Amino acid sequence: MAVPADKLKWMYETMIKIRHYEEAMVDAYGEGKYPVFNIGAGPVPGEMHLAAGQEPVAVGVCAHLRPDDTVTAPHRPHHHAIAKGVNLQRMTAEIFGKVDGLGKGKGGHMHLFDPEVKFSCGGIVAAGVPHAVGAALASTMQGRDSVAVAFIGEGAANAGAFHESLNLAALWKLPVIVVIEDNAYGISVPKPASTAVPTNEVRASAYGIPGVRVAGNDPVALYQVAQEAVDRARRGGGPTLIEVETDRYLGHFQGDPEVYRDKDEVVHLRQRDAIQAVRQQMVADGMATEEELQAMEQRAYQVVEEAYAFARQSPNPAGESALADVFAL
Amino acid sequence: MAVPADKLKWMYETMIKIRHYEEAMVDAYGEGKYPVFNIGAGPVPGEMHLAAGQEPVAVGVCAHLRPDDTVTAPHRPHHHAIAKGVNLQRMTAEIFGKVDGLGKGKGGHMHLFDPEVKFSCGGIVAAGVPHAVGAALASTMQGRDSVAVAFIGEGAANAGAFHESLNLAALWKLPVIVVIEDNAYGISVPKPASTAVPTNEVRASAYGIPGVRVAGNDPVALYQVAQEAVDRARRGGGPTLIEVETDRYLGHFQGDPEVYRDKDEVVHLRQRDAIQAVRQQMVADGMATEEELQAMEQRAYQVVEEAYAFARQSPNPAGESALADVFAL
Amino acid sequence: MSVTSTQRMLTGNKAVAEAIAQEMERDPRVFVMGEDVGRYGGIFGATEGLFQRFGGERVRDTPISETGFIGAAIGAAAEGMRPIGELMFVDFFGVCMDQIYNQMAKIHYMSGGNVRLPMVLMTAVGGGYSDAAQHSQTLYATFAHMPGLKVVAPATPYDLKGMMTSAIRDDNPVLLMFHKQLQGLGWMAPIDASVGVVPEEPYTVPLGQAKVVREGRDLTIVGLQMSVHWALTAAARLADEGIEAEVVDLRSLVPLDKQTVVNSVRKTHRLLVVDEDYLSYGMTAEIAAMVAEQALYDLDAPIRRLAVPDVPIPYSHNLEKFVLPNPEKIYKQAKELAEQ
Amino acid sequence: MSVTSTQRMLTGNKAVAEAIAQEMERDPRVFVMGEDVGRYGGIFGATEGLFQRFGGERVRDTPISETGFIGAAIGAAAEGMRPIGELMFVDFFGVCMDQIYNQMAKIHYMSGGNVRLPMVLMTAVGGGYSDAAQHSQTLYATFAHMPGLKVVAPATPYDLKGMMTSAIRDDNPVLLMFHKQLQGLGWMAPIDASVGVVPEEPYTVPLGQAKVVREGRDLTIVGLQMSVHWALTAAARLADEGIEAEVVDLRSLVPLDKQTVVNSVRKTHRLLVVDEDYLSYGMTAEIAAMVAEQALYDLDAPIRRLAVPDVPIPYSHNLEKFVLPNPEKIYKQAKELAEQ
Ligand SMILES: Cc1ncc(C[n+]2csc(CCOP(=O)(O)OP(=O)(O)O)c2C)c(N)n1
Ligand SMILES: Cc1ncc(C[n+]2csc(CCOP(=O)(O)OP(=O)(O)O)c2C)c(N)n1
Ligand SMILES: [Mg+2]
Ligand SMILES: [Mg+2]
Repeated sequence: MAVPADKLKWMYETMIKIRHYEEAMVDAYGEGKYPVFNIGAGPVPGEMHLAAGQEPVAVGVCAHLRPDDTVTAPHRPHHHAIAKGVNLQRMTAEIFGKVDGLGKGKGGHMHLFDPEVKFSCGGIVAAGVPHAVGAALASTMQGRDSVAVAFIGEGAANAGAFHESLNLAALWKLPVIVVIEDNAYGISVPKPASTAVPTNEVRASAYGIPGVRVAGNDPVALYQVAQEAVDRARRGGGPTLIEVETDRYLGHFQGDPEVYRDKDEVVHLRQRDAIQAVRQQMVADGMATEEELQAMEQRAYQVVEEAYAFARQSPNPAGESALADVFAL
Repeated sequence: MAVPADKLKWMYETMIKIRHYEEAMVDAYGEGKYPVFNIGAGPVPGEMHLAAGQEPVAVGVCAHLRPDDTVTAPHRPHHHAIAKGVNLQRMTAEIFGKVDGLGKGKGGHMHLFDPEVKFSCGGIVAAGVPHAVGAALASTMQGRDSVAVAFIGEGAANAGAFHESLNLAALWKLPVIVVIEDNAYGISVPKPASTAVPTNEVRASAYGIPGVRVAGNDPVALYQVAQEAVDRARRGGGPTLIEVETDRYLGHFQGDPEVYRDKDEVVHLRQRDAIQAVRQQMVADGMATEEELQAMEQRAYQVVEEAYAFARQSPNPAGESALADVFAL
Repeated sequence: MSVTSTQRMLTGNKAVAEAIAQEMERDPRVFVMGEDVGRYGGIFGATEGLFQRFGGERVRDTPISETGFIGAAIGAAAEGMRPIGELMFVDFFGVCMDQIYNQMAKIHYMSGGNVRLPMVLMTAVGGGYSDAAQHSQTLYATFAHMPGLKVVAPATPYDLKGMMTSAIRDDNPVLLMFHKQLQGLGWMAPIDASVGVVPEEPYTVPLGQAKVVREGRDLTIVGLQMSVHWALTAAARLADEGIEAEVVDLRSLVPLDKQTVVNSVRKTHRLLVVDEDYLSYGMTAEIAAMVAEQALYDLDAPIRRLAVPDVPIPYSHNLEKFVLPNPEKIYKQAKELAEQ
Repeated sequence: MSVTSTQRMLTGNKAVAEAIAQEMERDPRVFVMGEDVGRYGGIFGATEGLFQRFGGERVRDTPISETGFIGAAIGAAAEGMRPIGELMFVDFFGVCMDQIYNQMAKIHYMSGGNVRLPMVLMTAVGGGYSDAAQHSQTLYATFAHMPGLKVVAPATPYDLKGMMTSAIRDDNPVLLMFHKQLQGLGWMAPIDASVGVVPEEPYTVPLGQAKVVREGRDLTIVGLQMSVHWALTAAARLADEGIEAEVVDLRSLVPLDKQTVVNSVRKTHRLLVVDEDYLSYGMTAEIAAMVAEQALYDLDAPIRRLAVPDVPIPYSHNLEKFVLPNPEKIYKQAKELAEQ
C-alpha cells in the first residue's frame, strides 16, 4: 500500500466529509416534502442525486489533483466537488437556492460551477466530457501542465459524447482522464441491459489509449491507478480511461422507489464500505491513532455543519434577479 | 478464391455499371456549370459525391444481400444503391430532380429512398447507422431473417451516432453489419488527423463483436469477410464491424479543388483498380471469355444509358407540388 | 363538466399508459423504447404497467443513447413497425435532434411520400418544481417551427389518452409532449387538473383541433397545457369581477387550428397569449402574428403575450416563480387588457 | 453608397477570414476549430489562408465530432481561451445542439455569471442551389428562440467583418451565421451583394443593431441576409412604380433591435416581413407580434409575412424556387400591401 500517510488521511477525512454531507442532505432534502412526497417543496427542491457509497472514486482521483486541474462532473456531483475542494458553503447555499450560492441560486444541485478550483458539473449525461477535453486543450495551448478529469457514470459510456470526446482527446494527446463510475445502474437500468461489454475500460482500445479497471470500490487501488494516469497526462503522455466499480447506497434520486433492485442489495454493498475499511487499515498500520481519527471526523463534521448553517442563513434571491446574468456585460 | 462464378460475374458487371454511372454523372453534373463553376446550375444541381474507385465495397457486401435486407448509405450513395438493386431509372430521375424520381424530385442525390429494395441514404454523417439498427430490430421482432447493412465513411466512425448504434446493435444482438469505407479522407481531412487509431475494426472490441479489416480495396477478400458477417447475422449471431480500405478517385464532391492531396496520389491509386484486376482474374481463371465480358460490359453500359435517358425525358415537377408530401394522409 | 360517480377517473400518466396498452393489444406492430420505460414504468409514469404486461421485447429499456434508439425507432418504423420512443425530458433533445428533425421529420417528404414513418416520440415537458435550466423547459416552438412533425401537447387525462391513441394510429411521426405536472404523479405537487374522466374503451381525439374550454365574451386567452389551467383559474377570478374570459386550449401546435383562435378573437376582440415556453420567437409570437394577419381589424386592443422572459429556467423557487406564468400574472394581464 | 476606386472590395468569405486573422494576430487566445478549416480553408472559405498563416495548432481540423469539438471549445473558453468553432452547415446542429444550447448558451446563467464563455460558433446557412432538405436551411428562429446566445446574421462583407470582430471580442457566446450565397465563393452563382467595401484595419459593428438600408415612406420590409438583398431588388422595381419601400436589415436576431423596426413602421404604417427560414413559429412571427404589441394603431393594413411555407427544402430547382422567397414574390406582396 503505497499511499503516503498524509494522502490517505486526506482521503479518509474527505470521504467522511462527503458521507456526512450526503447524509445531511438526505435530511435537508426531506424537509417539507412529506407526508406525501412533493419534489418541489422544502428548502431543497428539485431532483437530488446523492453519492453515498461512491466516495472512493472522488478521493482516489482527486488526491492527485491541484486547484489548477479541471474536474467536470455529472448530475451526481457532490463527492467530486468536495474532493476537488469546491467552496462548500457556497456550494451548499447554491443547493439551497440562496444568493450566496455559487450560482446565486440559478444553477442548483446539478449545476455547480466553482472556477476558483476549476470545477463544473451538469445535468446532461456525458456532456461534461468534451468540456474536460477543452480544458485540457487550453492547458496544452497555454503551456501549462494542468490536467482535466471527466467523471461520468457507467450509463454515460454509451452516449455519443463519450466516444467523440475520447477520440478527440486521444487524437490530440491531451491531458485528459475519463473516470467511469460503475455503480451498476443508470437510474433503473442495470449495466448488462445497457452496455454491450461487461466492463468499459476495454473501450480504451478504440482510441489507442490505456484503459484500467479498478474493482471493489477500493480507494487505495484507485489512488495508484489514478496516479499513473495523472502523471502520464502531466508528462504529455495523453489520456487514460479508468472504470471504477463503486456502490450507490441510495436511490438514483431521492424519492426513487427502487423497484428495480432488491432491498438486500444495498445491505450487502454496505458491508464493503470503503470508509470503514480505510479507517481500520489506518489503525492497523499504526498510521493514525483513534484520537487523531476522531479529530479528523470531528473536523469533517464541523465543516459540513458550517456549510449547511451558512446555506440556511443566506437570503433567498429576489425574484427580479432571475433576469440578470443571461449575458455578461 | 472462393467466389462462385455467377457471383463474381455479378460483381464485375455491377462494378462496371457503377463506374460507368459515376463517370456519366461527372459529365451530366458538369453540364451547364462552366466556364465559371456554378453549383446550382445545369440539369444536376447541388452537391455531388461520386464513388468511382469504391465499387469493391458495395459489390463485395451486397453480393450477399437479398431484396428484403436493408441497406443504409451515406452522402456518397450511388455505388451502394446500384449494388443493392435500386431502380436505376427512378434513381437517376431523382438526381435530375424529375417527377419520375424516387422522391419526385424532392430528395436529390443525397436522399434516395427505394423501399422496394429497402434502400435509403442521407446527407448527415453517420445518421443512417441507427436506422440500420432499427431495421434489424424490426426484422428480429417480425421473426424474419433479414439483415441490415449500414455503410459509412471512415470519417463517420468518429461520430457519436456510430458508437451509440454499435452498442445498441451488440447489446440486442441484432443482425447488423456496419461497413466502414476507408477512403483515407473525410473531405480534406486525412484519417490520421481525425482518428485516434490506425484502423477502425479495432473499435469492435468496444462492443464485444467481431471486427475485420479488408485491405487493398479487394472485392474478393471483402466478399469472403462479408459472407461470414451476413451469415452470422442471419443466424442470430449478432453484428459485425468491417473496415474496408478503398480508393476515392474523384474529389470529395465534384468541384473539390483537392488542395489537400497530391495529384499523383490518384494516379497511383488507379493502378490497383479492382475492376481491371477482377477482369484479368476472370480471364486468367477461364471463368469468362472476352466475349462474355464484353457482353456484360455492354449490358451494364446500356442499363446506365437507359437510366440517364429516362431521367432526361422525365418532366420537371410543377412548383406547387413542393407543398405536398409533408404529411401522409 | 359534471362528473357522476360512475365515471372513471385517471391521472394523466395512467391515461397515456392505457392508450399505449390498448394500442399494443390491438396492433402487434406497436412497441415502446426508451430509458427506464421497462420495470420502472417511465420516469413520468407514461409506461406504467406495460413491461409487466407485454414483456421486455415490446417494452424496451435502452442505453443512454438517444440518437441510437430514436434512430432505431425510425429504422423500425420504415420497416412496418409502429414504435413509440420516449425522450425522458424534452430538454435532452439536443443530443438527438438530428434524428428527430433531419430524419424523422423529413424522410417522408424527401422520399416523395414513398416512406412512411408511423411513430410517436413522447417526451416530458415543463417546470415549476425547481429542476432548473436543463430539466424544466417546454420547447414547444422549437419543434413546431420545423416542418414534418405533428406536435401535440394535451392538457387533460382525456385528451392525453385520446391524442396518444390518435398519434399511435397516425401514419406520420408525432411528437407528443406530456406535461410533468399533469401526469398526476405521486411525487409532484398534486393538482386537480392532473386527474380527470377517462373512458375505458379506446377512443381518439383528433390531432390539430383546438378547444374552447371556457366560453367568454370579454377577451380570449390562448394557451397550452399548464397555461390553460392557469388561465382557467385566472378566468374564474375575473368572472367574479364581471370579466368573462374565453379560454382556448390549442392542444396541438402542428397542425395549428387557426380557425378556433380567430373565431374566438372575432367574438371577444381582445387576445392574451400565454406560454410556458420562452417568449421570443415562440408560440405566443405565432398566435399573435397569425391573428394580426387574419383578424387585425377585429382587435380592440394590442395583443398581449405572457411567457418566460427569455432567460434559462432558474433553479431557486423564487426565481423560477418570477419567470413562469401563473394564474396571478394572467389575471393581471387579462384585467388590464379587458379594461384597456 | 458611392464606391471610389480607392476602396478595397472583398468577398464575404474574405471579410470573415480577415476579421479572424486580425483578431488572432491581436489576441493569442483566439483559435479556430472545425471540419476542414485547415488546409481547405473552410468549405465556405471562412478560414481561407488562416492555416497557412497561423499553423495547425491555432487552426485545427477536427474529426466529424461536432459534440466533441464544440464541447471542447466550451471547455477551452471556460479556461480563458477564445475559441471560434465552425459548424459546417447549420443543418448539422442536431448532432450537437445539446452543447450549443444546454451548455454554451446556459453556463453563464447557471453559474450566476461566474463563468464566462467568450466564444464564437460560426455556421453556414441558406439555400437556393439545390442542396436539398439537410443542407439548405437557415434555422434563424431555432437559435433565436432559446435564451443565452447572441445570434447574428450579417448581410454584407462590411458587416461580416465588423460583426465577426465584435463577436470574437464579446465575452458571450455568439452564433454567427454567414450566408453561403453571400460568401462570394468561386463555385456559387456570383451575386453583387457578395462583394463589398471592407476597410483593411480592424473595426467593429455592434451586435444587436438593425439598419435601415433603404429609406422609404410607403411600407417597411424587414429581412435578414438574402431577404434583405431580395427586398432591395424588389424595392427598386417598386420605386419605378412610385412605391417607396423602406428596407430594414435586422442583422441580429438576438439581441433584437425592436426600436428600428417600430420606428420604421410608425413612419410607413405598413409592414412586410420576409424570411428564408420556415414560416411558422419563425422570425416573421416574432417581428409581426412585436409590432402588433408595440405599434398596432400605427398599422394601416394587416402585417404580411413571406417565408418558406412550412415544408422541408426540396431538391429540384423548380420546387426550391417555389418555396423560397425572391424579389418577384416580395414585389408582389409589397405592391398589394402598399395598395391595400
Ligand atoms: C442525455 C441524457 N439522457 C438522459 C438523461 C436522464 N438521466 C439522468 S441520470 C441518468 C442515468 C445515468 O446513469 P449513470 O451514467 O450510470 O450515472 P449514475 O446516475 O449511476 O451516477 C439518466 C438516464 C440525462 N440527464 N441526459
Ligand atoms: C454530422 C455531419 N457533419 C459534417 C458533415 C459534412 N460532411 C459531409 S461528408 C463529410 C466527410 C465524410 O467523410 P467520410 O465519412 O470519410 O466519408 P467520405 O466522404 O470519405 O465517403 C463531412 C464532414 C455532415 N454531412 N454531417
Ligand atoms: Mg450508474
Ligand atoms: Mg472517407
